[in-house]
Amino acid sequence: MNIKILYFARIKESVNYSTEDVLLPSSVKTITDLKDYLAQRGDVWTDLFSTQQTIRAAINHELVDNIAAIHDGDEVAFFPPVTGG
Amino acid sequence: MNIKILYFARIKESVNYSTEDVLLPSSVKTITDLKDYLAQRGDVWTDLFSTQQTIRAAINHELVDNIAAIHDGDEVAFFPPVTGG
Amino acid sequence: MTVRIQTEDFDVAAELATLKSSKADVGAIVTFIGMVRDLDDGDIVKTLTLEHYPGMTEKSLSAIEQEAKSRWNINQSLIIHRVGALKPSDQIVLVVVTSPHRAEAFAACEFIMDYLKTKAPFWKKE
Amino acid sequence: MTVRIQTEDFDVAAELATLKSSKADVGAIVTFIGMVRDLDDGDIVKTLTLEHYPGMTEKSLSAIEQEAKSRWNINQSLIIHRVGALKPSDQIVLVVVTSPHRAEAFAACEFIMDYLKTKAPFWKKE
Repeated sequence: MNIKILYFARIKESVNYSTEDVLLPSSVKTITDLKDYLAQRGDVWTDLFSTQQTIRAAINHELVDNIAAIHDGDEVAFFPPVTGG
Repeated sequence: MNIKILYFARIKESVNYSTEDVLLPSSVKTITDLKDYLAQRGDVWTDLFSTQQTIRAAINHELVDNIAAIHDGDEVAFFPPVTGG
Repeated sequence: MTVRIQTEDFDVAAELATLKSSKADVGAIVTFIGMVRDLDDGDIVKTLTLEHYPGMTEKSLSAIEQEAKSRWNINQSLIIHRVGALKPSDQIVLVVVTSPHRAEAFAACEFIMDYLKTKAPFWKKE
Repeated sequence: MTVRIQTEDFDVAAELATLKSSKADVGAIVTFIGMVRDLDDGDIVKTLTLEHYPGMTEKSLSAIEQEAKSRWNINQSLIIHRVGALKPSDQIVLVVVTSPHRAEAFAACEFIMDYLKTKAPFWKKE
């Protein structure tokens, strides 16, 4: 399936871009799967997505946890804990 | 002893004045004693001070309860529950 | 730590500007404005009169502020309470608390209002 | 029920005046103003940049307001959050809640701030 991925704050700065369109293999079904998939890119990706770093995820503008399912056409965002206010 | 008594809000309106200087008999030692003393004046005084109506008291600008002791020269105030804000 | 009792209205923006001009490390400002609710049963707009106990009022409000300052880390506080004739939707009371932290500003401001409502010698007469 | 995300500063007095002009039976207005704390370690005054997730930000803040409205009896609410470059003592966020009752106004305003701090997609970068 095709999804769009957005990165924010220090995650954006680490991977060095803010958005990408990705064609995912059918084995990627959840946020956890997607993190594992991105971690395989090596270097900063591995550091960010395979460790126990706190990375929050949203699907279509809703905060979700790691077991959330991803569907074709979704907008998935990864970001550190929020610090507004 | 000599004290000054102040009345506020609906108590002031019932007794029809706001302040008086009173020479108390030595038997009046506490707020309860003073209420009983004032109740003996009859009419509205009895209605106000001998019933279970909620009347708050202050001595020298501090809220006190019925067992508080009164001393010569004190300013004692009687008023209904407060309703500011 | 300021307390004012006055018949005239207050200007929230001016009061906030004065508080903000301090050099303290303020992260949070919580403001409470109390207003006269609509007492209207029909077409007649009622007014109310606020009476107080001069001398005791200032003393009790200062005690409230001191108590709040002893409980929470607050930079500044301001209490303005009006007395005299008021009509529906008039401002009655302003409480402002500034603090480095929001939870303390909220707690102190609400504490001051609760305390004021139960301890400060004001009486409304419709 | 209003949410605004903006780079420019906000005018608390003007926002309060707009809210007060409503005909609702408001007895209490609780206002929270969040400000940039002094990040200064020495002589250099630091600035910070606030980034957000356009689209999700507005949606999450509206959801926060809806949740507050479902829990408490509130007349109106307003959330303004700034993004972009900010310096110490700049205003960051404004939350205003009006209600017939003070306890509900306090609870709803603090709830919105707590929720915003933990759920709304803003990030500060020094």
